[in-house]
This record gives sequence, C-alpha cells and structure tokens, in this order.
Amino acid sequence: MAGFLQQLVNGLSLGSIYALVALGYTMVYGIIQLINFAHGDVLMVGAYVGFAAVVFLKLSIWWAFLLAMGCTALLGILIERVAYRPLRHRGAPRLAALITAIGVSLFLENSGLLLFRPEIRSYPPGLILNRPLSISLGGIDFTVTTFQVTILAVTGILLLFLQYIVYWTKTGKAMRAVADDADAARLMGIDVDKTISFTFALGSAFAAVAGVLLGLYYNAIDPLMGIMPGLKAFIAAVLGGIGLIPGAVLGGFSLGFLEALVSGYWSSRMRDPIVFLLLILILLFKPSGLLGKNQVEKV
Amino acid sequence: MALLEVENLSMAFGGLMALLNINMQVEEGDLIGIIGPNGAGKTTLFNLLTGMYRPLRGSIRFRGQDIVGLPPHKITRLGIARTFQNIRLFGDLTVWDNIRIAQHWHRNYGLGVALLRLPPFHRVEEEIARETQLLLEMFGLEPYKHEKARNLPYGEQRRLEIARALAARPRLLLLDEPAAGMNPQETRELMAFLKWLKEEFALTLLLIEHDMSLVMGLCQRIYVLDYGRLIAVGTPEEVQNDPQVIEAYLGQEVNDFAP
Amino acid sequence: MAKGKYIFWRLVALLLPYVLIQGLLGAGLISDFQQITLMMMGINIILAVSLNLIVGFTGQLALGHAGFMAVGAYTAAVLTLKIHQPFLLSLILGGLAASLAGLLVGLPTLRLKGDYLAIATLGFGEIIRGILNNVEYVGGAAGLLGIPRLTTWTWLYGFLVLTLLGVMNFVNSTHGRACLAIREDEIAAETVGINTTYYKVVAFSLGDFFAGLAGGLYAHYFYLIQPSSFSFFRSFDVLVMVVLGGLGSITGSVLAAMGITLLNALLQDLAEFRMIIYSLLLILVMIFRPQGLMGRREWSLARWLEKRGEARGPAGS
Amino acid sequence: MGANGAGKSTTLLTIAGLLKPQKGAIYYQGRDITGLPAPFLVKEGIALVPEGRRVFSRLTVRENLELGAYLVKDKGEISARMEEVFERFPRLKERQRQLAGTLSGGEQQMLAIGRALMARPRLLLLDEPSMGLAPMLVREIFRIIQEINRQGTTILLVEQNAHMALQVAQRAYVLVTGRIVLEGSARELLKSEEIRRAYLGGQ
Repeated sequence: MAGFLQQLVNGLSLGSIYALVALGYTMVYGIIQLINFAHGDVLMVGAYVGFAAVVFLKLSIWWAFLLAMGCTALLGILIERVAYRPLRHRGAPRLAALITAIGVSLFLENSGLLLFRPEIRSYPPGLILNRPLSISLGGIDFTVTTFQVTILAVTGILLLFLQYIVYWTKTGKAMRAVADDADAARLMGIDVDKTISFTFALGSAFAAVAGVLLGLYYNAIDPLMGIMPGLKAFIAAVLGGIGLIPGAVLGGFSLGFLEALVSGYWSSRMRDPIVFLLLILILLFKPSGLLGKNQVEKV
Repeated sequence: MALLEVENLSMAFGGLMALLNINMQVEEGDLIGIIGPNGAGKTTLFNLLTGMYRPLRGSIRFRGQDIVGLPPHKITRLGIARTFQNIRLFGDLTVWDNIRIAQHWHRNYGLGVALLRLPPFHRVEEEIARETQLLLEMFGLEPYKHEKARNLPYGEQRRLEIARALAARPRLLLLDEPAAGMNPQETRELMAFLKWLKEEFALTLLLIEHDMSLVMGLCQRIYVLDYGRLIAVGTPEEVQNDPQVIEAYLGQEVNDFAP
Repeated sequence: MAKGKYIFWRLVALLLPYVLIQGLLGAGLISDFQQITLMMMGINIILAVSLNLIVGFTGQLALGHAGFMAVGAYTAAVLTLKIHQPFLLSLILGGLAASLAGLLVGLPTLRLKGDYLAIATLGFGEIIRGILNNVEYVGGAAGLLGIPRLTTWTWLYGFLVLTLLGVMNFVNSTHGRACLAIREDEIAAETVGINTTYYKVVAFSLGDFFAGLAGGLYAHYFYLIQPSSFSFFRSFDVLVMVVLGGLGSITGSVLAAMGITLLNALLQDLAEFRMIIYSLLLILVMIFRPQGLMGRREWSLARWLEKRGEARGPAGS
Repeated sequence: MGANGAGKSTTLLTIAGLLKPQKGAIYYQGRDITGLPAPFLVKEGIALVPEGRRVFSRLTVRENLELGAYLVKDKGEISARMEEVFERFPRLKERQRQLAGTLSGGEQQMLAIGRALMARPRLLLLDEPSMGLAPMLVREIFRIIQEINRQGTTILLVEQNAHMALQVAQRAYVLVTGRIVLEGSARELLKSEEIRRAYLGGQ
C-alpha cells in the first residue's frame, strides 16, 4: 500500500508536466484541428532557454521560467506564421498540414542537435530546493520531495492563470469563439489569425515551463528530449478528449499515474509500449476521450 | 412487389428529429420528386437510403430485401446509386478513370490476376474501356476524356457524376439537386436528358430538386417534406394546390403586422 | 511487330542497370562505400514505393513503416540465423510476417481518419519496437548480431524489380484504382460500390509486405539489426522520400529515394545538417509544391517510345 | 426572397465580407466596400445574423453577447448594450449563464440577433431567421425584427417565408437561380401571382 501511494505521488509530478504539454496540443487542436507535432520540440527549446538563463545569464530559476516562456511564445507564433498559416489560407488538405508539422518537428530537433550538440547537459544543482519530506497518512508512510511539491504548485498556478485567460479575458473568449465557429467569429470582428497566433504563443509558453521542469526532474536536457514527452502529452490530450482543456489535465494526470504504476510494478522498459497501446485502445473504443461526447458524423 | 418500400423511417441528430415516420412506396419505372424547404430532411433521406446513416428506427426494403444496416457499397451493389448535392467526383483523376472506377464491383478480376497481369486482366480491362467509352459518348463527355474531373465546367461535372453513378449499374438512381446552379435553358436541357436517361437505362428515378419547373414538369409523383415530416404526396397539380405545401413554402398568411 | 519491339525495349530497360552495375562490381570498380550506398538506394526505393502505395495512392497517412520493416528484418534474420532456413524463403516469410502485422494493425485502425490514423500507426511502430526491445530471444535492446551477409546486388535488384512491377501492376488495375478512389473521396468511393475498408487493408498489407522484404534485405546486408534502427525517425525518412517525390508517383518515389540516399552518403558526416535540409524541404514542398517533384505523373517507357514514334504500348500502361 | 439555391445567402455573405465577388461592386454609405474584410465592415456598422444562427454553442449566452461587441473597448458601453438586448429578449437574460448550445431553436435565433445588435449596426443583415422555427416563434421573431427596424436600423432580410417577409418589409427583390427576377414594393408583390410561381413553379 505504501509502495502504491509512493507510485501515485511520483505519477502526480510527471503527470502534471504531461498536463502542461497536453494543454498546448489540445488548444491548438481545438482551434485549427492540427496535431502540432512540433510541440514537444518547443518544450526542448524552452528547456535550453531556461538552461542558458541560469548558466550563462546567471538568472534565478524563476526568471529562467519567464524567459523560456517568452522565447517559446515567440517561437510558437513564428512556427504558426511561417509553416501552418500559408497552408491554412490555401485550404490545404489536413494531410499536408500534418506532414508540415512533422517537418517543423524534424527541423527543430536537428537544429537543436547542430546548435546545442547532442551531448546531455545538466542544470546546475541547487536551483530548486529538493528535500525529501516524510509524510505519514493514516499509518502509511511515504516520501514527497519539495521539488515534487514545487512542480505541483507551478502547474496549479499555471492552470489557474489559463483558466483566467480562457474564461475571463476578451482574447480567451475570442479563442473559444474561433474554436467553436471561425466564420461566425469573423462576423463579430474577431481577427482569427491573430487569435490563432495567441493560442500558439500560450501553448508554447506552457510547454517551455514543462521543458524546464523536465530538465530539473531528470537533471538532463538534450535536443531530442521533447519527442517522447511530446508524444505522450498528445496521448494524454486524446485520452482526456482532444480540444478540451479539462480533458488535457485529466489525461495528463492519468497518464502520469499509469506510467508510474507500470514502471513500479512491472518493468520500466514496458512503460512506453503500454502507453502507446493505451492510445490505440482509446482511439478505437472511445475516440472522443474520457470527457468528450461521441457525435454522428454528418456527410 | 414495390422496388423500394420505406416504412416509418426516422432519424435524429443529437436529439433533434431530422426525419419522422416517413413512408414511401416506389414502383419499378417511377419518376419521383422529393421537395421541401431547406432543412426539411431530404438529403438525410437519401443518406439513409444509401446506408450513409443508420436510421433511428423504421425499415427500408429494396427489391424485397431489408437493407438497413448494410454498408453503402453493398447497397450500391444491390442496385441503388446516387449523386450528391455538392458533386463528389474523384477530382484529381481523369474523367476516364472516374467512369472506370465505378464499374469496379461488376467488372473485376482477382488480386493475383492484377499483381501478375494474368490473361483475364487484359480481357476485363478491354471490357471496362469499351463500356467507359460508350458511356462517355452517350453523355457527351468524350472530349473531356483525359481532363481531370475537377477541371470540368460545372454542368459537365454534374453530368459526369450521373454517368459515374450509371456505370455502377443501378436500378434505382437517386439524384440530389441535379439542376442546382443551372440557368433555365440548361434546366430545360437537363429535363429532356433525364427523360431520355430513364428510358435508355430502364431506371427508376428519385430526385431532390428545388427547381420547381423541373420537378413539376418531370415527376409523376411528388413527396413533400417539411421539418422531417411527410406533409403531402401527389401529382404536381395536387401538390401545388395543397394548402399545407403552400404554407410550408410561402409561410402562413397572417395579418398581425401593421404595414 | 510494334508490340515485339516494345517488349524488347522493356527488357533492355529492365536489365541494363543490373548488367551495368554487376559488371562494374565484377571489375572491382565500385568501392565498399559506394556499394553500401547502392544497396541502401535499392532498399530505400522499396521502402518509399511501398509507403507511397499507402500514403500517396490510398491517401492514408501511416507513420509506422519502420516498424513493419523491423518485423520483416527480425523474422528473416531469425529464420536464417537461428533456424537455418534458406535465404529466399526467409525473405518471403519476413515479408509475409510484416504483411500479417499490417493486417492486424490495419483491421481495427483503418476506420480512424487522417491524423488519428497517423498517430495510431506511429504508436504501433513504437509498440513493435518496444516488444523487440523486451524479447531476449532476439537480443533485446542489443539486437541480433552476426546475421549472414546474403544480400547481394543480384538478390536486391531482383526484389527491387519485383516490388516495382508488383506495385505498378497493382496501381494500374481495378484494385489500385479503387485505392485511388478512396484517396480522392471515401464517401463517393463507397457509393460506387467499393468496399473501402477492404481496400485500405489491402493497401496496408501489400505495402507492409514490401516493407518487410526491405527489412529482410537490410538485415542480411548489415549483419546487425537493433530495435533502435527502426524508430519513427526511419519512418519519417521514408515519408520524406515519398512526399518529395510526389504523393502518388512511383517514378517520383524512385527518384527521391535515390537522390536522398545519395545525399545521405555525401553528407554523412553532417547528419544534423542533412536532416535540417530535409525538414526544410518537407516544409517548403508542402507550402509551395504540395504535389512533390513529380506530382502524380509517371515516366512511362511506352509513352517515351510513343513519343519517339517507334512503338505503341497498350492503353493505360 | 427566393427558393432554395437562388443565391440569397451568397448575396448576404458577400455584402458582409465573407465572400469576395467575382465582378461588381458594393457601396455602403456611398463608399466602395467591395472585398473589404468582415472585421472592418463590422466596425463600419454592418452586422450579419448568419443562416442557421451559428451561435457559439460552447460559450454561455452572456459570452456570446459580449463577443458581439468584440470591437467595443468601453466596458460600461458593453453592459449598457447588453441591458438593451436583455430588455428586448428577456428570455436571454434568464438564460445568460447557460451554454448557447443548450438553448432551443427560437432562443438561439434571439441570441443570434441579440449578438448582432451588440455591435449597434446601421445595417443588419438577417439570413433566414425563420428557418426551422415553429410558426408561433416565427411570428415573435418577425415582430422583433419589425421593432428593430422601426427604431432606426436598416434591415436586409433574406427569407423563404414569403408572406411573412412581405408583411414586415417595405421593398423586396425576388431571386431565381442567381438573378433578380422581380422587385418592387412589398405590398404590390404580396398580391402578385408571380411570387407563387417563382417558388412553386407551375403553369
């Protein structure tokens, strides 16, 4: 039982990182129905910006977070502007958009390999307090580190921030309006392109935070670090119901737990195959995800 | 036995009834019109008849066989073909290929024959080519043979879609707004063409149409749908003078608006 | 008369590259490095053409091609290495195993549309890799070592021609046209009587059969196969070839596979740089020339001869 | 007015800037506005209530209305306008926290009109407001349309329900397959036999 609870705690911290990444996938998918394959690589860029901020600029980790968010937000806008918008305006088939997204992803990964070199780098120690806290709950003992608490807190703050943006600001309402019906949104005077850019910026900034957190969590960053978390976050988004913000959060946490349980009770080498198997099972049996509704497709 | 029998057919989208208890009887050789205001459920009816949707309840019998739940391609093979309101051609393929593809289910050879180019390949391909040529000539599409379907003028695209449907050898042909986007002259031509088509291929025709001159001039019997319900059935004259139909189209006459 | 001439030219076109290179090999004029490039070219052509069948001709974006290549590679390698079966039989069985895997994957997933299918096939590719990583019988993560080097230029060329002929014959048949119809408009395809699910599965298992063959040929040329050689990067590689060459053009896939393999060899010390070029090409092609180099056109011997006024080929070839 | 497929919606969509005409020009208050983008035209006072209502179904009624005044910066102004809309459609006030997708057809139509009114248009384009509504509701909607017009908003109404439309309109154009075949004062057209022919065909 104690072991199980310990796995849950581990799953919670990794799950919240997945949730942060999944949010970006889900928002972009919700608004332009595109799987942004490059999203995981934006996370990687965020991790490197954070690294540069603490190592070269000697900034504190909190400034590193902010700087990483800012830079990747710009990167997100740039990607959308250069690669996806021309296709969207031409009304290109989704296959073309998806292949372009794969192209952007490969571009970022290999530019990373070229610029940052393939070697693994580590964030300097002591950036965030990482002390184990022993907790006893109803006679069961388990350990939580202060770092795990920090991850949860950061995720929580960002989720509140997102909630505020999406539900209380004008831009957030515009985002939801465009996702709902882009032509009707245009009739309201909403600049659809600008709104899409903003969505990319927001999603990318969240990915950057996840990138820095992952860098701290595994104490290692490399140019290909975004691929697996990216794919898994996508799976998390699908699991929760793609296009749904609460779905991304639920999906992220569920995936985190699942991974923790598979690695804890079976084998960490089986973790990835199991997660992919899960994806396929959801796609087959509940493609609208845990929180989505199945709909009759109109011909 | 009627060619097509529809009983109590109903369909709903997200709780909204799109069709409610539709009953129809179509005899071999009939030419029938389906009319009704926007959103009345006409295309939904076609989608149910061709297996695109599964009805909420009700039955559809074609030549005595219950076809509810069959996938669209099986229904086509039983003898129902259709065209679409927004023309769905194989746009990047040539006119020639569009017609060849539609003969797929009745003129074919095995996968092994195809991979190894065994003798039946050439024989069947020649048959396909002959029939394709014949159809293109009949429909006046021969000059466009090697054009991509999407590059054809609008009227020719409509004609190609009908030709493609015929290549699938239907007994019952469903036409969804064949006259949409045509001017009066073209519509008159289409009318003559449809009459000829019906005789030439011994078809039974069911057509959704908004152009009343076409429907009234062509059809023996007209079904009128409104809000998913069948509100009238009859000859053109009967339907034109039916108060419910007039109301569906022109709205109620009410006098509570001061000018 | 004319037909006889056509067959003659066809044979010449078929045998010329083989004889030429076999001659050069025999004379020792091809270096080891060039030979590796040559073999990779052949393998990549098989992979690209077979993926094109699925993505370009049938319009189903599949991102797990490397996974099926792995199934073929491991099956064939286990058969020759551990069970001592003849090479030809092993290769064919490898192809069939990949094809069977494609069938198993295809049956449930093919009703998924577009991007969901893409991600599901990517997932399957990774599952296959995950399984290989965990099976000690095939060496786990370390892979299979010491596979006999049985793939020769003759074998490779034979299978290359087989693949090209097979795919071309398929594409230019009622069955291939059914696949094209699905790519163009799935709903319209159903309404003219095409069983779209059946043909998607056919395209998948046929394409995966050839991917499996390519895997077997690969395994028996490089002695060593590891799960990591079949990651989705490998799938993306093949996708780049298909997209650059033109979705739906066999000629395009052949040319692009040759060109990219050559570029790979030339820039082999600059791997990241090379991938940056490919990714940029991928993006630029999608934005400015989405039809790829060749579009959907094919180079055809018959037409070429026709242009020269020498022979007349049968319609449609 | 005109039967299905006559080109009515196309005309409205083109005026509202969602479609670009192949030829011809559109003048609004004496200015050529052909091909200008929709957001710009909203600012200039043209608002369209699209066919099928197109409310933002996953947003609340209140949010839908707020988006109607998207280009208005002044918060006080927005809430003043919202009060006006609520006065006109008390039903919307009751349901302001509900998701628009859960409203009935008639309520959605009211919301769509209310949303357009939030922009305070000078020219209101209405595309088939009666579509899919029960006769009772149609009458209510038309009463409101007439009221809006009387209070000084110019309205261009596309409608299949000819009798209803001609009773609230001052003038009408009848379209058949993309051409204007009839035009004149509503009162004259109401009596004309030709209208019926344009809709139901005949001899």
